[in-house]
Amino acid sequence: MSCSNDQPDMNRREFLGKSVVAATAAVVAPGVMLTVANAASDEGASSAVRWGLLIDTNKCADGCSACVDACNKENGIDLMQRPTGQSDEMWNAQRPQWVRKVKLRDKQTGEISNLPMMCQHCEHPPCVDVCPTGASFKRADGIVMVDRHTCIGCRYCMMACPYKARSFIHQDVAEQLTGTPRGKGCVESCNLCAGRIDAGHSTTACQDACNKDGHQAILFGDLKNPDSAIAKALKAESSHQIRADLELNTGVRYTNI
Amino acid sequence: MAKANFDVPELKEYVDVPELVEGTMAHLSPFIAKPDHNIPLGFPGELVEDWHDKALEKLDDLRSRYRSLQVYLDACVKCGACTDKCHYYLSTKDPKNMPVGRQDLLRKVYRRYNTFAGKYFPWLVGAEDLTRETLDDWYSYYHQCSQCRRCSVFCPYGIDTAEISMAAREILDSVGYGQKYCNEIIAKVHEKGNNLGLPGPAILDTLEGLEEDVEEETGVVVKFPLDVKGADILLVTPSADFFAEPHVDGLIGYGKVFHEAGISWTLSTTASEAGNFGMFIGSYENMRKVAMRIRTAALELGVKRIVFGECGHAWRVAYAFLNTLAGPFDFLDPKYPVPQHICEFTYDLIQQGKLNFDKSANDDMTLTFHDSCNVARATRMGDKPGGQFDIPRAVIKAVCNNYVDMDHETIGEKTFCCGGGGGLLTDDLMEIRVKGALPRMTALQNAIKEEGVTHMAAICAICKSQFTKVLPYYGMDMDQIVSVHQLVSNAIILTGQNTDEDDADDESDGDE
Amino acid sequence: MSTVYALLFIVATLVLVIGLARKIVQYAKTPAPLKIATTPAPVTQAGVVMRMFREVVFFESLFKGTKWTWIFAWLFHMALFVVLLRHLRYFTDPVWLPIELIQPFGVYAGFAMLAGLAGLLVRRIFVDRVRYISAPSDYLWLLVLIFIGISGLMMKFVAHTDIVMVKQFFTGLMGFSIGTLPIDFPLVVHLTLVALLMILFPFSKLLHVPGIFFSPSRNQVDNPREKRHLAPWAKAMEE
Amino acid sequence: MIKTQYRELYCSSPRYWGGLASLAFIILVGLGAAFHMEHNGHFVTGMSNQIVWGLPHVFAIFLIVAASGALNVASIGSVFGGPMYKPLGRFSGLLAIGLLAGGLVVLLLDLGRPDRLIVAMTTYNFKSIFAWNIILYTGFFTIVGLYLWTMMDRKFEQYKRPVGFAAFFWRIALTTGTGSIFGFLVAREAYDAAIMAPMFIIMSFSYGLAFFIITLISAYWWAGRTIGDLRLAKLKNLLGVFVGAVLYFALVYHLTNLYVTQHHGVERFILLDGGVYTNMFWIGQVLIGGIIPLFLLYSPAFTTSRFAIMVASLLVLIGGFFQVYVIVIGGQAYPMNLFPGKEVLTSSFFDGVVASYTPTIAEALLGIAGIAVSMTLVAIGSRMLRVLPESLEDPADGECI
Amino acid sequence: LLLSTGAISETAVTKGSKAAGLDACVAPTAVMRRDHMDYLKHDRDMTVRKGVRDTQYSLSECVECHAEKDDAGAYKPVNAEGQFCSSCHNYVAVSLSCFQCHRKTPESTAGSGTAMKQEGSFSTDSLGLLQ
Ligand code: HEC
Ligand code: HEC
Ligand code: HEC
Ligand code: HEM
Ligand code: HEM
Ligand code: SF4
Ligand code: SF4
Ligand code: SF4
Ligand code: SF4
Ligand code: SF4
Ligand code: SF4
Repeated sequence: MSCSNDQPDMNRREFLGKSVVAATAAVVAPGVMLTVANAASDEGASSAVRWGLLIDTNKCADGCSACVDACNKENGIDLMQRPTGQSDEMWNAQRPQWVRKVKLRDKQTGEISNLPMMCQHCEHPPCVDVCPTGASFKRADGIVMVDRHTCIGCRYCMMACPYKARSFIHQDVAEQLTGTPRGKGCVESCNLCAGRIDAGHSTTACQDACNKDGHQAILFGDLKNPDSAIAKALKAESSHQIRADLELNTGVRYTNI
Repeated sequence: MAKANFDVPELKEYVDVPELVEGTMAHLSPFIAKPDHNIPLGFPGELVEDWHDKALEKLDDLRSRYRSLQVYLDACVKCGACTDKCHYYLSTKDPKNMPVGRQDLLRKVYRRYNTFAGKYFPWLVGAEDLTRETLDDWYSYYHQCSQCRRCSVFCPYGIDTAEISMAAREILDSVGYGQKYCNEIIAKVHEKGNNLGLPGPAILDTLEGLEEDVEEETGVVVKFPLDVKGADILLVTPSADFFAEPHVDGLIGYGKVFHEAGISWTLSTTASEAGNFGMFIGSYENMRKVAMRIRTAALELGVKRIVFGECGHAWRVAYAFLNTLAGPFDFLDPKYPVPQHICEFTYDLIQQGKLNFDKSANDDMTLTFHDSCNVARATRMGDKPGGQFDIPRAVIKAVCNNYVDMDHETIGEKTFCCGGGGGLLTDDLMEIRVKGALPRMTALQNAIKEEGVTHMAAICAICKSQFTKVLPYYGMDMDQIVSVHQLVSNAIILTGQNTDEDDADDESDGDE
Repeated sequence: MSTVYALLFIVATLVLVIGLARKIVQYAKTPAPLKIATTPAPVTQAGVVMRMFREVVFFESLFKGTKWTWIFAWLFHMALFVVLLRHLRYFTDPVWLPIELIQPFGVYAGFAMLAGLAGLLVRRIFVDRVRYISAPSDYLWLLVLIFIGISGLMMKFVAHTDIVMVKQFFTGLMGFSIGTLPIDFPLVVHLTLVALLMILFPFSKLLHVPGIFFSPSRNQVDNPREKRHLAPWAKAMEE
Repeated sequence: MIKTQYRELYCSSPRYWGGLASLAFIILVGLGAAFHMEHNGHFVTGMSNQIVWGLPHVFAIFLIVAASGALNVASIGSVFGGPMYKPLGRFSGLLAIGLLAGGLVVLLLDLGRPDRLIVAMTTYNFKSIFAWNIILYTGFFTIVGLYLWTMMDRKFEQYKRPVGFAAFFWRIALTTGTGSIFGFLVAREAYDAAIMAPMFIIMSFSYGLAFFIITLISAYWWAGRTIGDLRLAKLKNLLGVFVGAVLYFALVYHLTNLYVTQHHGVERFILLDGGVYTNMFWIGQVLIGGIIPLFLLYSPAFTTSRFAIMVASLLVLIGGFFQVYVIVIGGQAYPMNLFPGKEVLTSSFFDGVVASYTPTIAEALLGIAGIAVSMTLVAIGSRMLRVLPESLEDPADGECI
Repeated sequence: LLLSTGAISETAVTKGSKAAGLDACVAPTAVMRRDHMDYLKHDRDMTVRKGVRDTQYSLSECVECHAEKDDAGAYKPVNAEGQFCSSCHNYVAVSLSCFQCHRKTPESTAGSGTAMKQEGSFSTDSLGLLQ
């Protein structure tokens, strides 16, 4: 299940994508970035980059759920009200979860590991392949998301996703954040904080939260840029794709499982 | 076999809708009525000078009197649903024999003189002046319509070309351009009481002959009364029943049924004709006059019920119009419908178990039934819609063992005309009669081939006469057409009938 | 321009309403002297209502007659019906709930209507029998409707017009005040043809609409033996 | 040879309208249920992020599969030239259309956003087997419609065979497509099998024929027409063969799965300790849907019993329903193994546990309404069109073997 | 007699909204009235599919500019009865399903409920200002 060998080839891209410049700029000068970010965003998602996450399960703390909470907040998922009359059990089974915390024990060694599971942003995403309307799609920069304007709510992508990364919205959503529209009848999942990234941020909400709690388990970055922190980290140690047997070349990698 | 001076269509397995060929039947029109045919009917003796204006006047008059005409002239959208429904079109390919083509002959004139668009933009809506050619076209093609109403079944608005034909014929009559056959006959009815002009004594003679025949055959005295006052039932039957085969066998059947029912009945000299050709020429006045004879006869004879014999258009006038034309019939027994069809009468008796039959008497035949168009599409029998299809079949099935229907597309409300209705039953129109029978002949031939049918029964004098003439043209025998009550007559076992007739009664069960 | 259209529509409406009313009165007044229902026919009034309903809603007779024509004709008429219902939104304020609910279907109906019309046109051109009975006006009607449909769909999908203004214009007109109409080419075409349609309606074969309800072979009860049926002019003969 | 006379299905009005009215009622209730589901959102159903396809999908897939099978009789008649089946071809086409429409209605109304039907019809992702299915379904309507037309209109008779062939291949493609919806779900162990597509084909034969037999007998009973024993016996024997084949395929399917070590878990789940799914498999699919019908069909005790044929067909349908249920729901309930060699201790997303699913009444009502839609279409269609022979009396001579 | 000129539609722009103080929309009014749906749709696809965030016709900006504040200073949803979007959409019965998913009011910077303005967290406000 080790797959350091199928990591994206990072050496060919020597130049820096415009948006990366912009992203850097955004980090450097958050206060005055607007026009710059604007220029960056003008280009939209670029295939010169491929966004991904590296998660160090060793660092992921037992009992922590900061990333999950941050994601919920970032995307306004926590604004959702539990519908009246719904049982706890059903609420748990039906509420959307873009990222979830999983605690594992190795059957042989008994070793415990923790990790957050979100959409793995597969390079060959089955969810995209099966989606009848093409609502599930992969952006040029490798982010897989659902265009909820064309999603018909057939849930075939949920059937196809090997990671159970997607959630169906089972109820009316009364309130949303401006940046993350969401509503009944469509399927959604982690979009690697696309809005933030497009606006020039260089971290995801979950990463920020994890860092803030001092765990540093999540690292976001451009897999194609050999100089990025994530690429370096991937080079440095062997990482895993979950269910590597399916050869989906995920954009989310795990170390130390 | 009759020799034709025209091509008799060949019978194929199916009648395919032909590509149209214009003018194939333009040459055919019936003999023109002479003054002595016209004048008794109240029409000008011959074509009047100012026929153009008179015709338009008459059209206006009719439009104001007949909602059907007015609506039908306006409403047609030229959808074409009726185009392939007329047997005359199917067999002649002449587009003016398509129902809508036929209507348009009149409609284009209506549009030209009576509608805004036609007055100012005639080319746009296909409006045309009334010319002598148009008038001749009317004469030709409105006399190639048997008023069978088949087109009306399929028209989304129920546009009934028969209504238009009738109106057109009335217009023609009103300008003195009538058809000899119809007008001559109507004149005869007015004068003698029946279409054939049979005088009373001749009828009496025939009836006596029939009594003898029946007695000879069965040993039972069955009366065929004429002008008997105080009888329960007045039977009105087409005059063909008095002499021609197979009609007369039907009359014998009626007599036997009445005899068995034990109800007194009578015919009438003055009302010795069920047919009413007034309908064919669309003349309400003539139709009314012909119908009134029946009322008068019924009153004179003091009957309680009126029963009609087997005839299609006669039954239409009787069923649908008699009450209107000659009613009200409140002097008759209200327990029975006025008038009643002989099939209804027989059927009721069969239902009550009052008649005994030896079905095997008809075993030499495999039968099918021709729904006569006027019965099928303009009348009813019994109290349920569609009874006109079920009741005659029920009667036939009660009296014979072998019965099959023809192709379902050609029976019931979709039945094909025999080709001789609507006042076309005249030798001068033999060409259209023979051709028009094609769809019916095709269906019959298929039934003969596939189901071993030998005979076709009908309940219409015109159908029977027409088929007798036309069957030979198609290589069949003229006696393959039979009356329904002929079958009844064959099978009925009269009370006291001598049983040594022949061996057929071995298995007959109910001859007490 | 707006004024021209305002006047045009006032005239068109008057012509349509008065013309149709006159025709209906004529039909209603003309007696039907004889019972000529095409049998088998219903024997009760309720049965006649059912029969008429089937004719008007399902085109039953046409279905029996010619399946192809039925498919296209029915498609066209049902679609037309939905489109017209959808159009009520330009004339009612507030828009009635059912009309609001059918809005999305109206667009499909627009396409269905065109498909039906195209089918009818093709049949009119290619079936020799139908070609024979067709006058220029028969083609024209189809074309007028096709162009109304095309221009309508153009407004929906190609070059939008200001619908709010259209509605203000027409609701205004209903209160006899003349507003402004957005002058967009498809709208101008659409409205011109519609006005034409309205003006010609009472003088054309579109009289099949009232006609079907007055057709004696369809609207009569089959009860001549039970009930005497007598026209006034026929009654006069009896005296 | 005596020509077959087709005739619209006429039966006494109260019976017909009564039947239609009750169907309409069922449909109305189902629509109400669908509205309830759409209006509130799917939270009112038993479906969840774990069991994403619930009872409506079971109904829909069942009907769609049966639809293509219902066409079988027509195919045997005009493609393979089975004279005994020829007169039944039209009805078989009508039934196929009806069943498919019923299935699709359910599928559509179970979408998260049925209002976006137009999106589904206009934007396709051609990589998706589901998108292909949409094309296959619409194509099926068209082709079977044409096929019906060629069967009913003499003028187009010459196209009957080619169109019949096209319909035949189309419907094989359609069932393959439906089966592949699952076959493509590589991630889910229960579905990851090449045999899924052929198994669906044979399932379709069996359910389709069962539906056919039931509707045919009911229609003839309704209208008081007669069906000959010989004909029924043929249909019955055919059904027996199909039922046997379905059992056989199920066996092969599970055996091959057992061969792949990875799939042992799910096999164990279905066959041994899956609780309700195991019961459904053994009692529902195998016993009710297989063994008992086989017994009823082949036991000499019931050779000519129509009742037995009806019951057998009904059981085949019930068993088939369970079979689809086990495939669809059972397959989802069994957890995906994301972390081989590890055991999931906690997860808020039900990783590693068998998902539970309790269907709600609304879902069932929607599904039943789908069947009612099918039956309504068939009832109306056979009343309006000449699809049913006037009589299905056995031919007098033994010409039809 | 009929020539009384009907009232030419007054603007749909509502008083308490930001737009009330401006004199032009992101495109000329006549154009906006006719074509805003196409623009929105086009830019929607640009944003969602291509990641282009600074489109001219951004729905969040429409809301930003056209939402009306009530006396208390809280925004009214743009799709509420009588509010900007609905005023037309209800009038001509055009569905406005966008707001099933999209936020109907600008995210109030000072507001409480949707505390988004957090250290390090990406604020959607920045989205709103991109133009
Ligand atoms: C900069 C602020 C601003 C933004 C952003 C904005 N609008 Fe406007 N909008 C206006 C103003 C100001 C008017 C009034 C123009 C006038 O009075 O002619 C207006 C008018 C309109 C009108 C015409 C209404 C009428 O009847 O007068 C429409 C429709 C409209 N906007 C839609 C939109 C849509 C859709 C968006 C989002 C793409 C949008 N607007 C974004 C300021 C804005
Ligand atoms: C089912 C939910 C849903 C519905 C309904 C919906 N949207 Fe969206 N919309 C979204 C999502 C999700 C995004 C993506 C936001 C992102 O990627 O940052 C989005 C983004 C957009 C954007 C780009 C972002 C922006 O604010 O400019 C536009 C424009 C847009 N939608 C317009 C519309 C319009 C117009 C409608 C109504 C016809 C609509 N949407 C209906 C979910 C929805
Ligand atoms: C001036 C009136 C007016 C205003 C204000 C207005 N709209 Fe519209 N809008 C319309 C009309 C009219 C249509 C329908 C066009 C058609 O159907 O061809 C429409 C259509 C739409 C559509 C396409 C809907 C569909 O189902 O096809 C969207 C999305 C939309 N508007 C969004 C908005 C938003 C968001 C606002 C508020 C910011 C808004 N509109 C304000 C008049 C308006
Ligand atoms: C009560 C309502 C209506 C009924 C029952 C009805 C019925 C029919 C039928 C049965 C046909 C014949 C089939 C055909 O060829 O299309 C027809 C044709 C037609 N109808 Fe109607 N109709 C109705 C209303 C309308 C209206 C409101 C219009 C126009 C605005 C219209 C326009 C037409 C046209 C143009 C045709 C001729 C089609 C052709 O050229 O083939 N109809 N109608
Ligand atoms: C005064 C009368 C009418 C007015 C004001 C009118 C106006 C309009 C407008 C504004 C549209 C564009 C709809 C949009 O963009 O969403 C439209 C569309 C359309 N119109 Fe009309 N129209 C009228 C009469 C008719 C009539 C009589 C017909 C049919 C015979 C018709 C057929 C259509 C069709 C088919 C469409 C396209 C589909 C649709 O949007 O519903 N219209 N019409
Ligand atoms: S925030 Fe970091 S440590 Fe906490 S659960 Fe998430 S990944 Fe693990
Ligand atoms: S993890 Fe699932 S949802 Fe995400 S890209 Fe892969 S298949 Fe799609
Ligand atoms: S639910 Fe939406 S995104 Fe998923 S497959 Fe269906 S249409 Fe595509
Ligand atoms: S990347 Fe963003 S969307 Fe994805 S899990 Fe993290 S916070 Fe949620
Ligand atoms: S009434 Fe009969 S004969 Fe006359 S046009 Fe119609 S179908 Fe032809
Ligand atoms: S069916 Fe009726 S409407 Fe159609 S063309 Fe014939 S007469 Fe005219």
